[in-house]
Amino acid sequence: MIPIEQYRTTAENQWCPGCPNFGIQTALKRALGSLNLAPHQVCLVSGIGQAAKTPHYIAAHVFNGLHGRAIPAAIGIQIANPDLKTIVTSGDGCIFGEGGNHLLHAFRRNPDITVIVHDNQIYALTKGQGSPTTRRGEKTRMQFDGVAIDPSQMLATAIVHDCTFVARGYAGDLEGLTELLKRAIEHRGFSLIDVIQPCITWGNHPVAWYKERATPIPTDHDPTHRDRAIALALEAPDSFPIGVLYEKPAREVFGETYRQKVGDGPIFKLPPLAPSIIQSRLKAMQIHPAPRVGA
Amino acid sequence: MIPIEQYRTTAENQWCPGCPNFGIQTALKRALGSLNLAPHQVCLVSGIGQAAKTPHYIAAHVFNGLHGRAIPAAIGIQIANPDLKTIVTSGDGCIFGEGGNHLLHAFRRNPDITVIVHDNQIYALTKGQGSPTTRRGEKTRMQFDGVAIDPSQMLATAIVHDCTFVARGYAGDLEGLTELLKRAIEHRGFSLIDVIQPCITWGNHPVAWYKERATPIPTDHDPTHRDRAIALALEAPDSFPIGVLYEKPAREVFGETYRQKVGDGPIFKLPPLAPSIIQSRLKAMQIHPAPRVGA
Amino acid sequence: MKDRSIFIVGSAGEGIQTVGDVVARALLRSGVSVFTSKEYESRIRGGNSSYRIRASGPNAPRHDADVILALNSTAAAHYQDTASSNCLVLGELSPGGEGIRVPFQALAKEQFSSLLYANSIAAGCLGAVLGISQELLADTLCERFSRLTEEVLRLNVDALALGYKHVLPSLDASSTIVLDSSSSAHSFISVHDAIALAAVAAGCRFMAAYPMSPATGIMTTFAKDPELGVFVEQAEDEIAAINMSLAASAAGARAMTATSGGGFALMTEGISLAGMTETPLVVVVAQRPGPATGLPTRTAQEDLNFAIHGGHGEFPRAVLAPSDPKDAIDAIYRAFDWAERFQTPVLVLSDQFLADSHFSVMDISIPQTPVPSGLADPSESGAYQRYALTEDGISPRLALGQSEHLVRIDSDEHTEEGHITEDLEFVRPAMVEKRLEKMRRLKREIPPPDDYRTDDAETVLISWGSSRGAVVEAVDRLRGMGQRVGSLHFTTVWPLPQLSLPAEVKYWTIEGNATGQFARLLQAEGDIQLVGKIERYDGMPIDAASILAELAGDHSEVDA
Amino acid sequence: MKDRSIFIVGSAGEGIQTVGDVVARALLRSGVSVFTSKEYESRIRGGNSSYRIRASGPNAPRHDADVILALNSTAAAHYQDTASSNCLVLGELSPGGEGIRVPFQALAKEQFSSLLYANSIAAGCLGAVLGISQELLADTLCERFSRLTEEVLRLNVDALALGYKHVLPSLDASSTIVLDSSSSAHSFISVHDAIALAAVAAGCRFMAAYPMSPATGIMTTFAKDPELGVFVEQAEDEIAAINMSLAASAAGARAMTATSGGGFALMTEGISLAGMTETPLVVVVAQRPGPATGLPTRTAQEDLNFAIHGGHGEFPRAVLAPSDPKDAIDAIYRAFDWAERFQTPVLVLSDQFLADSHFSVMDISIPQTPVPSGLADPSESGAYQRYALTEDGISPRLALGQSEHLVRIDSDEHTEEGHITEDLEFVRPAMVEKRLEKMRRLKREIPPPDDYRTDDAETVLISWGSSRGAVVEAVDRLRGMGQRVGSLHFTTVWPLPQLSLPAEVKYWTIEGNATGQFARLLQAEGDIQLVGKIERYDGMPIDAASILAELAGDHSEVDA
Ligand SMILES: Cc1ncc(C[n+]2csc(CCOP(=O)(O)OP(=O)(O)O)c2C)c(N)n1
Ligand SMILES: Cc1ncc(C[n+]2csc(CCOP(=O)(O)OP(=O)(O)O)c2C)c(N)n1
Ligand code: SF4
Ligand code: SF4
Ligand SMILES: [Mg+2]
Ligand SMILES: [Mg+2]
Repeated sequence: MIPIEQYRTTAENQWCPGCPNFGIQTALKRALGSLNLAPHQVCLVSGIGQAAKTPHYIAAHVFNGLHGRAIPAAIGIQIANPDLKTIVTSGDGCIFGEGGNHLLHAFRRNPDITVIVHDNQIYALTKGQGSPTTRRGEKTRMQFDGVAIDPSQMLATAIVHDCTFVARGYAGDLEGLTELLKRAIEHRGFSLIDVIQPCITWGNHPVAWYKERATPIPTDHDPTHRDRAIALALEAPDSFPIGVLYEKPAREVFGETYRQKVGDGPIFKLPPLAPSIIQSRLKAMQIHPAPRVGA
Repeated sequence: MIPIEQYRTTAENQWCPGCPNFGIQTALKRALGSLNLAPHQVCLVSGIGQAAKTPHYIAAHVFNGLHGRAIPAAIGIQIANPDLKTIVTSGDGCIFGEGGNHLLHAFRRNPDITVIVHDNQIYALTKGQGSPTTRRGEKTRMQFDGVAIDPSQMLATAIVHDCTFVARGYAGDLEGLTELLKRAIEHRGFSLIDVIQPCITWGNHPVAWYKERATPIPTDHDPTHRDRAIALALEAPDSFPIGVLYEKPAREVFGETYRQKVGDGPIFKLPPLAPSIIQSRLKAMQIHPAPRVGA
Repeated sequence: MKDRSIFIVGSAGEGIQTVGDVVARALLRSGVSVFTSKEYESRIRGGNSSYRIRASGPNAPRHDADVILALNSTAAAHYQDTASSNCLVLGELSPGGEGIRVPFQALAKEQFSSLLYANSIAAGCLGAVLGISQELLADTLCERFSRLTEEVLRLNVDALALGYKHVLPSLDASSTIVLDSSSSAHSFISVHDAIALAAVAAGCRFMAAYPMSPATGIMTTFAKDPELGVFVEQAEDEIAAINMSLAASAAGARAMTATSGGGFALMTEGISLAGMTETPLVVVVAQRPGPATGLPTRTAQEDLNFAIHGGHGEFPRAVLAPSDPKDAIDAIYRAFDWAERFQTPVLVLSDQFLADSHFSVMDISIPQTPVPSGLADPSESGAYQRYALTEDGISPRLALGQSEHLVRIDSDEHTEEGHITEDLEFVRPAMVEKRLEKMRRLKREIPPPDDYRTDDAETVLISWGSSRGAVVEAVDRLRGMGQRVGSLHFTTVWPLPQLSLPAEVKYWTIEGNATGQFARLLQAEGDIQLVGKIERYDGMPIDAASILAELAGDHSEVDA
Repeated sequence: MKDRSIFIVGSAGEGIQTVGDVVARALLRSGVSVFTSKEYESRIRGGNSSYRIRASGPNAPRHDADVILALNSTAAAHYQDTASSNCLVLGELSPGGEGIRVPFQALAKEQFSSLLYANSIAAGCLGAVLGISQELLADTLCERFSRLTEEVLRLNVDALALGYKHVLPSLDASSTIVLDSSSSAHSFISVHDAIALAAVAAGCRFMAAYPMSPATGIMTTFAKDPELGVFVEQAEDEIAAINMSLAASAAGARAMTATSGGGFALMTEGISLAGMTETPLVVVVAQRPGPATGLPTRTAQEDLNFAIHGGHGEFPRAVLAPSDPKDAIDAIYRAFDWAERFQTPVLVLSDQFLADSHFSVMDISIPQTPVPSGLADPSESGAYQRYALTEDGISPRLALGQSEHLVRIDSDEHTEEGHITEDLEFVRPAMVEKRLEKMRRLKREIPPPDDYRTDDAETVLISWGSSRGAVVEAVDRLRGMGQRVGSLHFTTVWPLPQLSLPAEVKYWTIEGNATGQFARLLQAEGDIQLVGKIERYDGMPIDAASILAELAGDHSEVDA
């Protein structure tokens, strides 16, 4: 149990005062603390957006890359250094919008990373355009007559891809979210957790609206039941059942075969390749003239 | 009923002799013919790959763009000219791999286009790498020890996004495929049809293997039943239930609101904007000095 | 007195924009020309930001302030270094700071029981200092807040009066500012406003784009105003944006897209596609400092080379970099015209400074008719071939679905008909030459750079894009000091026109990057000896003072 | 006799590769040096393609053939224009074509009841013509087909013998070819083989890439040979590929990726990210003719400008363009070394010609030790700052997770610690200058171009990348004709070294594009007067004959 003060950084926070992102930040610190993950054992990865600033506010290794590209970056890091707990923490626009293809293919790979989506249903940093999770009909600072297309359903998509940990959290529920994050981080393999995070600046609804709709998943829900999990997932964006929607025992994670071959641990610690391997490949390309017999 | 000879083009076909792509090509010509869609009423759109050459072999307007980008191109065309029947015909790598994000967001928009995926479970044109639909474990010319990750499940993903026409066809079943294509093309809104198309050059299985597994969906299947449709979709890549998996009545298609406002038909036929509109906006920016009263 | 620089400083979300808008408009309504610009951090609330008004001066930025109105004391402290000598500071002063202290928040709370009125108090104070009549101020405020209830409006007018009255007694002759004014009407317009309106007037009907500062405003203008008749779609990413726009153009809808450097990077494959398919497409690249995410809300001129060379393979393109709203209208018309006629992508470079600045301009106008259509008459085509080889490289263009003629658009090297080809002997070289011939012809249409007071100039400042205002101001000031200085300004930055520059002149380049991209371009394209390069890369726009300092050999302003 | 050009022509999937490989290897085993190249269409079966063997000549392409072996008559007709005078054509002749007719397919069917043996018959024929012993041929064939059953192998050897015997009687003194040979061992290696092996030797451990011709082979080499220890992942797109590779590098795994122009377009945002985050990354860009999809299986040098300028914002980078396997090994070592030391992206330009050509080279070697690690010793860092400002611009680099020191990598403009900054006064300019200082230092390490016979040269041919072999051959041939010609060849194409070129010499540039990209680069960077530019853009590699023709004022070879 590491006290959360140890995750403090010197970066000046740039969020709006009172933003529920602070709740996610605290819950994540608490989850890391109670999992005894020291800052240097963790790598936080993000893209660009308000949510994507999170890694600057929690002491850990940081890879704050390009908008939409947090997931491939996290996969690269996890392969290069499997000893790190690699956690993506970025926005709904970043992960479901610009980065949608990477999420889709991450389901297939099952890398041992956790993806936390700060789902405020808006592009906040760019000042209030609709995001892939904005409800149809909601007015934004780009969709003035209301968003005219349906929201993405990436939790249901995760489930049909048999992603082994799919959950929804609520930024205002510190206790519950901390627990969910702990489970997601502990889960071996890919874990996706969509955290409903009301935006108090650009959002169309007061926090209370979200709070009302962020109700716990009934305790009798069987998280191995695909159809029910999908049905729960698809309740969004009208309501947000909170908890683990879908969970399956861990299966082979991405990169395992490689590690079995070359050795476990960070790649930079591997011994250099035996020069004989290269030399043998070069040699195989060498052709020695045979005595000529003549035509 | 237009005879299929009218869809002949002068382009030299570049497919391998005997490739099931020919079956898709014939079925599509037949479907167009029996829908009485003359060549100039149709726009075929593709990316890059073997399948993506299809538009060159069927008389129609052609937009053969970039690898992975057929869907946004088709959407642009459909908006610019809603009178055209816009049909994407491209490969599994193109649409599910490089272009995955566009498919994902096309579900949300529900544009009135048809997407035909030539699903040969391989990157054929680049000589045999695994595609997003290659079965786990299959050996390819890139995955020498077998593909180590799970296949994409884009039909199930379409269904959770409530895509209103989701079907699977088989390239070897000319009759059936023609019918499916007709239904897909006639469907108002986004229609997705994944056509199992054995690759006789790079594929890991003989055509017979596919044929065996490409069995019709039981006639009692209710295509409005989401869970059953998902279950059918997820049978792939072990077996390929053929037919309409999911179908819902048409709902608002992409661009409808715009057309209601500016007028129907191709945008290039719209009258030019009244200059007064621009002038009034300019005028609103003009500020006339008021008589000064002094401080 | 002339040329006053007024900074309204505060934190994001606090209301500098409101105060600034009311005051700037009131100034305009009192006949004073104003130029406003903004600088702010990449966040939604907090931090330090400023709204800058330059009154009765040129349309160019100043980095020092004659008046600072601070909405909070942190901002007052943050901006205190920008104060010119004799600067009047008012508002929430920094601890120990000098000036006229007006506790906006306390006053608002006291008098109106709500912090919401602090901004109107501030606007009143500033208006008084600037000698704007209280009536005019109140009027402008009511106009700007027309959506508010009458009751709330009245309270705001009271707050404004309170501010006005509060500050009056502290003003003496030296602190009151009298500004030049005239009775001519000005348009108060930004370059992005001008780009959006000109695009619509030029015939633009389609824009798919992905939000990215500082380009987003163009799409927002279209989305907010459906009467403009532009189909706008927020794409899932920049790749979708350019492919949708390009294909819509191929199907006959005049199209554009807009983005910033990082989004443009993702679009470069599409730029190349426009080149290969010979599809007209206008792409606005609103620059900000890079690399990568860089400084999202700041300004730069760093993407010149990338705009010129972004995209694989070789194909014709033009790159235009307007400097002000009038120039932007011209550039956008030219961009759509070239795109239509040469059937190729045309890029328009702007930047955050241009996006967020409002210019006072007289006699601005936008042509009443769209750019002529580049579409051919289908009845004239016999057997139609989209890529028919012609002498000038330009094939009659039909849109997809325009007529019964089948149009085949292909990203591969293609035959005249638009089918994939492997003919290396005739077709490939012919198609390469066709595309390059278009570039040759385009090059003949490149206008010469803008000449300003170069006749007898011994020193010529060479600039491109957004820095024109600052450069012209620098020239004027140097002329005022008796120096023979002129400037050459480029709005078309690619291809460059044939230049024949007198050799005996001292040339300086001035640009918003650290590697002298335009300087290098000039050297590659022509014979020019530069005596120096002035480069600014701190995220702020180039201003006349820093040019003067650099020319005087004092590098402190620029390198700092 | 020396220098024979042999084309094995047929359609895709028909086996020219098998026939070519067997014959080329048998030649090598008989002591003859060979250079092979391939040209083929973008399809899997059918069309026309050739496997070209140049025996006992230089490692450079020839566009004419002294022997054409045709596997089918369409191909025979397609390639008949490539025949040199005295060319021997054999195999399935075109209707009315002259030569030695060998009905491979009919013979195979007749004698072996299977078309599968046609290729071995063809190999036998060609071997006989080239004077290779039948035994050696059979041996080579067995080696190459070691996976086949003994029975099938025996039948193939019989087929080869049949071909050999079949053609012997038709050969007279003039049609048999005697080739120079030596007893030294040659390595038979392609530039992409060399790139892959050198990368592994240099320490590369990670590659994510997306298949794209002509770059795919590099990834395939890693994937096929897990003992090389490279983690290989076929990404979902090029954007994922570069972001995975870059982040893996940031976490301490030496990484590279490879693609072609269109994929590189999608990677340019990531290139900029590598520049901003100061992450080592090697990116191979294997060029093909563009724009857009262009000619996927052909060659070009069209992406020079794009490689130099691709990516928004300003940051250090180097671009290397090797010309042959040895050069490639050097270039890859240099690329990884620079990437590690300057913590920035380094690009390596190759092309289809290099990817598909095998060179005979003697004494090729790859260093036994990897490029030194650029990672700092964590025990030396006090309070660690990833972007610490230092005199040389290079901050001690720790990998993510290397130690207890927290490493913060940020795409925004950042503080020394790696946090987002809005400090425009000090931090931003300092970070810009830090990055540019690295470029300045990198520039000091740029080696001069390769000088070949320039001492007394009146004419100097300037080339870069894959055209070196052809240029050297051209120089030698011109020297043979008594002309004083030399060449300057650039493997490092960005940044360019400081050049001081004698003014009285006549300079020509030679490159595989239509706009003279390198010529323009030279002009931007230095003072050089070119007398002419030789540009080839038909999708085929530059060869000596076309250079000679251009120099002689005969443009037919190049412009055709
Ligand atoms: C390639 C690219 N495109 C666009 C942007 C501009 N951009 C920055 S953040 C953002 C959206 C952020 O939305 P989200 O990910 O939901 O984060 P939030 O701000 O809502 O927390 C966009 C579009 C960018 N930085 N890079
Ligand atoms: C941006 C980009 N990346 C990669 C490629 C190379 N490429 C061409 S086709 C193809 C895969 C084709 O697979 P698929 O779409 O399944 O079509 P198939 O050939 O199997 O019919 C790839 C990777 C490309 N043309 N463009
Ligand atoms: S804009 Fe919204 S999401 Fe961003 S910090 Fe403010 S409240 Fe939070
Ligand atoms: S490679 Fe496969 S998919 Fe392509 S044409 Fe040949 S058989 Fe068909
Ligand atoms: Mg968001
Ligand atoms: Mg495929």
